[in-house]
Amino acid sequence: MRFVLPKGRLYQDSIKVLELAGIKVPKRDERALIWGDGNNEFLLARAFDVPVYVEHGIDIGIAGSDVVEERGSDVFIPLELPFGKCRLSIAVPKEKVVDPENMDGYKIATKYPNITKRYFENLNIEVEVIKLHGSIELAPRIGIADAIVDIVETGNTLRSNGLVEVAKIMDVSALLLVNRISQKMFFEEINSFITKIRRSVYGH
Amino acid sequence: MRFVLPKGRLYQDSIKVLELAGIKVPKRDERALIWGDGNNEFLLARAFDVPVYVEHGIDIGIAGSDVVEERGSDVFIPLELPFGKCRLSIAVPKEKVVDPENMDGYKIATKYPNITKRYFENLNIEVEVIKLHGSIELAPRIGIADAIVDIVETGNTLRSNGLVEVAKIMDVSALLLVNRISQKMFFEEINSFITKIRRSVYGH
Amino acid sequence: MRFVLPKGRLYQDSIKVLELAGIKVPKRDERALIWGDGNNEFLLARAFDVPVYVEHGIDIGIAGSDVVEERGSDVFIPLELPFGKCRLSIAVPKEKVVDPENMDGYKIATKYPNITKRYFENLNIEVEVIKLHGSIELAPRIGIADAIVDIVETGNTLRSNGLVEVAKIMDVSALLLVNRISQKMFFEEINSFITKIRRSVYGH
Amino acid sequence: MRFVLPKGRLYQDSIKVLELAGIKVPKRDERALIWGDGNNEFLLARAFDVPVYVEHGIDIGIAGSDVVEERGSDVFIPLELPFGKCRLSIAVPKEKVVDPENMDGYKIATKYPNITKRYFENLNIEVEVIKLHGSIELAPRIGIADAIVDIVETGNTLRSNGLVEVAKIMDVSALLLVNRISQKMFFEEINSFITKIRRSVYGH
Amino acid sequence: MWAKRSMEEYIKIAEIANKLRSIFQLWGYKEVVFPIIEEYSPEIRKGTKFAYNNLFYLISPDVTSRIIKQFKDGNAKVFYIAEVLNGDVKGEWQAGIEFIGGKGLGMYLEALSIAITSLESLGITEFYIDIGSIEVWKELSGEYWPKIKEALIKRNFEIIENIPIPKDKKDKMWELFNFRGRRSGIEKLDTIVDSIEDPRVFIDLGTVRPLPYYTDIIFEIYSPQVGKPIGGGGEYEVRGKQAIGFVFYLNRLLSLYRPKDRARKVISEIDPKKAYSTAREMVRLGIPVEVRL
Amino acid sequence: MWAKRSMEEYIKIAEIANKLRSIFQLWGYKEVVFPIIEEYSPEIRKGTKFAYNNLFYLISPDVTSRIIKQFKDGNAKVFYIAEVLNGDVKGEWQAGIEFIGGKGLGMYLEALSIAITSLESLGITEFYIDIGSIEVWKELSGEYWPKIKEALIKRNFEIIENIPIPKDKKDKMWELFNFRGRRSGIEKLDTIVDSIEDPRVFIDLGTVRPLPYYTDIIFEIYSPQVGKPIGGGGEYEVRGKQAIGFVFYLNRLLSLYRPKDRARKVISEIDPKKAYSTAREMVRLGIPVEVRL
Amino acid sequence: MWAKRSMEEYIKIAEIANKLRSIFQLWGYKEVVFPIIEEYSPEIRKGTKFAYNNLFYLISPDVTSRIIKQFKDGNAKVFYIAEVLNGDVKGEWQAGIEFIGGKGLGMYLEALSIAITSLESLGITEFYIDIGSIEVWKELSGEYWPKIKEALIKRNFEIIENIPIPKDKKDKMWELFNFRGRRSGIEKLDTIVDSIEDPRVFIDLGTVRPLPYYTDIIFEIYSPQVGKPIGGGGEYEVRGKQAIGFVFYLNRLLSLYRPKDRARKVISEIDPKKAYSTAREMVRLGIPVEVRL
Amino acid sequence: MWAKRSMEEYIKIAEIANKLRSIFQLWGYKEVVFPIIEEYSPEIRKGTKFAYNNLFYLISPDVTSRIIKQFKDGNAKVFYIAEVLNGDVKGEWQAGIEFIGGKGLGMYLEALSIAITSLESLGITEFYIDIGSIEVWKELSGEYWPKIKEALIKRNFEIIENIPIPKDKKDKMWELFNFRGRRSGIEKLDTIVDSIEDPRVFIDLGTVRPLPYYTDIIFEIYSPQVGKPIGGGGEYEVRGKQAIGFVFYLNRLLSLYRPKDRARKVISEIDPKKAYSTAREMVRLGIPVEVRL
Repeated sequence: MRFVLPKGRLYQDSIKVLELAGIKVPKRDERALIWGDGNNEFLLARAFDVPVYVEHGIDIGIAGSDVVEERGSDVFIPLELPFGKCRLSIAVPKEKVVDPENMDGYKIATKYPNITKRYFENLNIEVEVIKLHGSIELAPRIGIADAIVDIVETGNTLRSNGLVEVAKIMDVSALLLVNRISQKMFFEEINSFITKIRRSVYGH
Repeated sequence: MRFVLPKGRLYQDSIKVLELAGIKVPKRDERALIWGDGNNEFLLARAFDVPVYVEHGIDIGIAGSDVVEERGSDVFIPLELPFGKCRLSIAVPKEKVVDPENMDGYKIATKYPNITKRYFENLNIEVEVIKLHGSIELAPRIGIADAIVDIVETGNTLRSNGLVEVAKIMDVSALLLVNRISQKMFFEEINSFITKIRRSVYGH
Repeated sequence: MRFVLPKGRLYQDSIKVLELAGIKVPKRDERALIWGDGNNEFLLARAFDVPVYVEHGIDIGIAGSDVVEERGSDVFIPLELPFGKCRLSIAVPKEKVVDPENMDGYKIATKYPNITKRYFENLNIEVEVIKLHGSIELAPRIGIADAIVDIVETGNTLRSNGLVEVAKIMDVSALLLVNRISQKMFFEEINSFITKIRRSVYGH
Repeated sequence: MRFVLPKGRLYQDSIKVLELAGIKVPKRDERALIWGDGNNEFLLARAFDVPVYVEHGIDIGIAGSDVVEERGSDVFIPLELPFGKCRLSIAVPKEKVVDPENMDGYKIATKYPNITKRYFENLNIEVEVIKLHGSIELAPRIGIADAIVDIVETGNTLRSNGLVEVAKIMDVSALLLVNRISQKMFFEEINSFITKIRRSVYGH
Repeated sequence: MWAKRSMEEYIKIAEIANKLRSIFQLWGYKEVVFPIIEEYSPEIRKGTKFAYNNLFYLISPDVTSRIIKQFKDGNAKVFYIAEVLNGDVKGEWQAGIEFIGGKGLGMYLEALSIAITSLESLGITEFYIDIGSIEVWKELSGEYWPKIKEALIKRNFEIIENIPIPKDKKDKMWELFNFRGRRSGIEKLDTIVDSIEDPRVFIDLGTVRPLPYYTDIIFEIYSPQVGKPIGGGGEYEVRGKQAIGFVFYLNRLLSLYRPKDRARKVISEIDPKKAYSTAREMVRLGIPVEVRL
Repeated sequence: MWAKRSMEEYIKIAEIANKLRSIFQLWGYKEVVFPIIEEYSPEIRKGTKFAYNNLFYLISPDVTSRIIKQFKDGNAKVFYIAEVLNGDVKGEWQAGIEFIGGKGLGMYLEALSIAITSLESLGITEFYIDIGSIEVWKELSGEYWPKIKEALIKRNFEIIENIPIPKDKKDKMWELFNFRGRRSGIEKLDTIVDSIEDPRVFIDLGTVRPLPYYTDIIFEIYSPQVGKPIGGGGEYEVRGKQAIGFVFYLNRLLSLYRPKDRARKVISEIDPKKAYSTAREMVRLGIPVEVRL
Repeated sequence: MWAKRSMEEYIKIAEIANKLRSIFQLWGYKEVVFPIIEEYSPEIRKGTKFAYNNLFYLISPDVTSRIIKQFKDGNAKVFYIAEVLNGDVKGEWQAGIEFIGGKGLGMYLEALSIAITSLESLGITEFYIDIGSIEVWKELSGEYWPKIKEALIKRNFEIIENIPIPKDKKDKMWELFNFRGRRSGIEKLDTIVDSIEDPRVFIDLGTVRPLPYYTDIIFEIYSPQVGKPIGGGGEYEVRGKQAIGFVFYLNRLLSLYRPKDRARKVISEIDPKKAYSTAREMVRLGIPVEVRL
Repeated sequence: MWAKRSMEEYIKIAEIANKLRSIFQLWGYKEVVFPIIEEYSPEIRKGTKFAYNNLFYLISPDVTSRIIKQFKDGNAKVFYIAEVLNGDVKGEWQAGIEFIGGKGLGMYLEALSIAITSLESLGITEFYIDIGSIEVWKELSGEYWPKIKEALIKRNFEIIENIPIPKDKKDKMWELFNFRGRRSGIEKLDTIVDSIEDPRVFIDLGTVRPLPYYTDIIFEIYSPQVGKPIGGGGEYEVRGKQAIGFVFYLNRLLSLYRPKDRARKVISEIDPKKAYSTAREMVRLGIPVEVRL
């Protein structure tokens, strides 16, 4: 079976969860992006790319629900995983707190342009979305955006950049992703794998 | 003045070039993304975000021409810089070499979806572009794409992934970017800065 | 004041009605289409043109309601007149009696293409309307149409052409037509004229 | 064979021409619209309806080229006939002579709305066409139109209504019309009939 | 000067529009400009249908209904000048006002006063305003209101004649249908005509056409020289507020418009620098200029 | 008062439009209003494509190209205020002037003077006008003009760097590309800046963008507070006549606009008849009124 | 069974289409299906104009011109069955073949043979095919060809009558115009008629209409029971290759079509499992089945 | 031979379409062809929106919903092959059947049998059909059905995890969500799988996606070589009648299709007349021919 794991904050927990399900993840050579033992193959990818990999043929992956929602991939999601909890929120400089309903004409910096556009379209509010790839929280401070949409875990990053959360867009959690055709073709293995994770994680 | 510098392969050369122009870049605390002395402020950003920062108000930035083209930002570009040379190319697995004209129906993985779409539209060839954020070169190997569009420097990355270049889309170089309004408002400083770089770099 | 009177079956009755209202219609020279005394001017026109004349500036006219409906002119219609009674109907050869609902694909000959199209559009039935200028009742007999839409008075014309009425589209009567602006500009005269006709015709 | 002949100014000449071709037209009872001998059947129709009858199945008809053009029927026209010569022209009151190019915004009364619209569309001039069924020449005099498009033979009618011709739209002549399918199905008879007319009329 | 004569018309329409704009502003109305294309919505009237990117839109629909859709509360005095399309590629230039949240007689007088001063500003003095009332007809009609409304819309008494109502009622209707004058016995209408004190304002109960959204007072503005109304309006309701509005049809005003030119200061200085410096000063003071070098 | 905040914006845009309209009129320009929908023609720029009744049309295309298409001879001073669409359902409000048939320096000064007084009338004083020249570049470029034009349009000197031209020419170009000031040594430009005598007008040869239809002088108007130009224009040719035009982008002026209100006479009479009769008199005299019953 | 009678027509058109499809396939032609919407291009005929996302498109345009546009080299035998729109929302069902790269007589015979066997397969035997020639006319016409083509298109000899050509030429033309028969003296036409040996094929020089893209041989297929042609075609050229094609108008074939049903094996087994297992077997063998449980 | 490679694809799609057409006909289904453009109506799904002559239309919408709209009574076995658009200018080729008025098990077996024999006729044997049931989920869900339906549509159990339902119910759901096999304990499903007796048919309760119009049994057809379903369908209701339908996506079948050619009789006669006379005879007998002169 082929697994794709996300770089970054979910990586360690992802490996732990696989091992709970009896999948031995062999040690990765530094710099290796693909590694494996005879049985399974592992792939290390950007968190944002994981759902795309699974949709296009990698059997199993782990990614945050923020990323799954943003990329809109057609994958099978049998399980929420008990880590990577946070939320996707709108934040503004603390001196200029304003409701999303009153953000008409705002510039909003984010890594999540699709989710952000959809959110404001539903509110019938026109905003300009500025897609950035990192350090979103700096955008208002250096004056290139009025607000941001980003992941909030502890709120420390926001605070230290003088930002406050004004609205939550969605709760975020790590998810187990399964390729739709793989789920059918290797039903037994995949099902037993899922069941094991579930049991070890949820105790049932 | 405010400068935005790209993380990654262009960072060191960018600092060198600024210093040649007499801009003293103070030491950056690890983790600091914004730092400065009394005079100037510096910002460290993803390479892909630099043109966006400059377009939206940062006075000066340095970015690759690949990124400037991809993001299509309206900035003033007085100088090509003598580093960051490479090319943006199409590559395919070495067993399946094919001309771009015959890629009808291909899946193409890339960090540059805009450039890629434009390129194939001009050829009047329909392809499916899969936007990935990293490790593009793995995509054909693991079977989620037929070809890639990516930066090629030495060709080593391609080779070690069993890929060969089949067409060059554009030459890439680092560029100096200047915010259009800043160029007008602080014309003297910016012009003298540009001239200094040019002189030190090109000797005239 | 200027009056327009219809050639044909309504002419004599039209003159009578005017005279009842105290309008003396001077004798018309044979061939004269415009004649008058010092006071009033009279115009003789095709029945189908009368509403058009009144809409475009002739003060008063008399026409059948079939013609007013067909031409859709914006005129003031203070009175129905007690002559010219008949009906506008659909007729088919007596050997092929069929409801209008089942005339899908029929060719229909008529002098009234607008009314006919509107009628069948309301039924959501597609027909081909063949506009003829006269002798409509011959069209099915000589095979250029499947049905006709025409004026029916006694039914003799239909019968002698082997046709039977299958649906009435509207009742028809002569109408008094007044130009909208004239009605306002010469309100007194026109109102007294209308009142006189009404009184003499309806006794109140 | 079935013939359709036009009421009015072309009727007598039409009969003459048929007889020249050896077609005996039996005497018509007054009021009869369809009459015949054993061989042929004759139909008397409004001039404007003749091409429609021929298109929809009557074998042979005679009509003016003005009418054929106006109704745009798909018929076979083997011969121009040597009578019914006149022209279709634009006329205006003699005090207000103006070129068609300068009739922007004009109201134009006519029996030929299709030809009139097409003519002014080709000139790229916008006019309002008022369709009347008769006595077109009166329209400018009584003020419901600025100009007319009508048949001109001697020009007397125009003159006596104070109008002058300002442009000729087309030359008009009587035409022989043949149903397209009849021409094929009864080729021998029809061809010999046409040839006879041609010979007697043109002497060859 | 221009390839097509229509250009001169476009310039003249702009001139008329600007005269009306001035008058509307003097009366304290604020202009509102709407986007040309609006997402399709059944409550917006007119407009030419248009599909874009798999959504339905309307191109330049009726402005009154767009204002009504946007109105929330308070009161508003707005005006608009726009080409309104109605299912075609060619539209009709309209200039109209909407006064939402007024009350009683004053509201009617304001609308009529604006209409009168507007036309006068265009040099048009030979016009008439005919006022009608929907309520009067509605009361008299009872259950037959739909049929009778149709008769009023078609201005066709034949339709009323054929309704099975008592003769005396029909007679009363006939009287109304043919009434035009300055004293109708209907107090509301008489007071309006009396208060506006303009010999060009009449009561006309039979030819003033009720439109679906009007609630009572309606009026038509016309000129004997133009066969069709040059404007019209009426009373309606928005979110519980009384409102009145009217519209002028600019294309129809074209032939009636009598322009007067305003003098323009001509600067004929040899030195362009000086000439334009003087010109700028004068424009700043609101003086029309023309520089002739 | 309104359901969507955009309504307030629409009213404010109309206000800005009216201020500009006044200035354009003071300078002797006549407004022209075009139909919203125009038959498709390749010489008309922008507009949103639209098919109707099996013909191709453009919805609200660029106005300058429509004026040019209509121009025949003589000379013309016209202006327009319109929402211009560019392939989308949402457009951009533009107010622009076109002066066809002028000559030399006066023409440039007139356009710049109108621009300056226009912005001032909106309460905007912190703005800059940068002037460039296409001819200067064209002369220097020779056969490489297409490539160099591309560089200027993208404001990207890298493109020039990669053209095989002599080093000294490239140096000269680099100098031009980075020049901004008030004396360029190019006589035509220097005279303009000198004559307009406004400290906000500069020569800028590298960032002012040439558009395909401009022939020489081009200019951009911007404000440090708005990241994008608030207007711009240039010189062009129509049927052998020299012409100049420019446009303001009203949506971008919104945040800079500082309105000043004009006093309004309040009539608070108890009798509506008297009140409106007085109000009509005042409007006839051009005095803004408000009736409060 | 269906809410609108048109559904039965849609089913019948599909039936006719399938009969024609079989014949075309028997003759070795391959079907091609085109996308419904095609980017606008002036060389594609017909289609209903459509704007999407600021580009111009055609909805279901003429298929022959689409095939020609795609043809590069070699030769091709293709057919199509499609609703073709022509500027309206309702189109016309067409079934046609194109044979590109054939040669001489065989090409004409193949097209006519396909047409004849096609109609016969629909149970239609009372039809005629009239063949004309453009070359014959062109040669005779000389410089007057455009005018004479117009006359042929309108089938109106009056137009020829008014051209200033010698009387004997006019007489010759008149003869051609009125010729219909089986031996014309024009060798090419006579050989075709002779070789096809079908009493329903004629030469008709006056009523067969030349279309702009046809180069010489043209033909019309009609039935005395339908007032308009039921099909037609002709010879043309693509990238230097000779080609021929024709089309049937399915809506016009509707009234002439005489269907014959094919027997169907009925499986009436109580056990559904067995029934459907048998049915599947039979379908695999190509036997029409119906399961009645 | 063709300028663009897509032409070869169009020919191959037609070939696939014709193979499916044959199978559908063998099963007794009648083809229906719909007009490309249909007046807009909210009950018609998909299609690309289009405005014409101030009316709203849909270009090539979903066929099932068009059939349903037309169905009145009785029962119907129809099929269609069409490019279906979905808000874009490019659509998807679909071939589908609708069986209205069937009953019980036979209906399911018929649909599955047609699907199986269809794919086999294309040379595709490596495919799977997964069957699901909406009823099973609906019953278990109670008031949470909308939320749970969303979870099934997104195939995302996380959504279910976050609903406040008892743990045992959630466990049961989890079991269903992850069930795939041939015996589910749900009688209806087990009987179908048992009766169809094909090793490629499975029960899958978690990944088969419910669509709004399906009432119970739904199925997806896929191949391990194609990442997306190659077809699918389900049970629905029309005017009180039980119905079932499914669709194949022809573009996705392209890469799986294994064509087999049928032999063609070649006629190589020197005399064209004789050759074509023989060819016509053979076509009349249903024998594929090719004339080589």
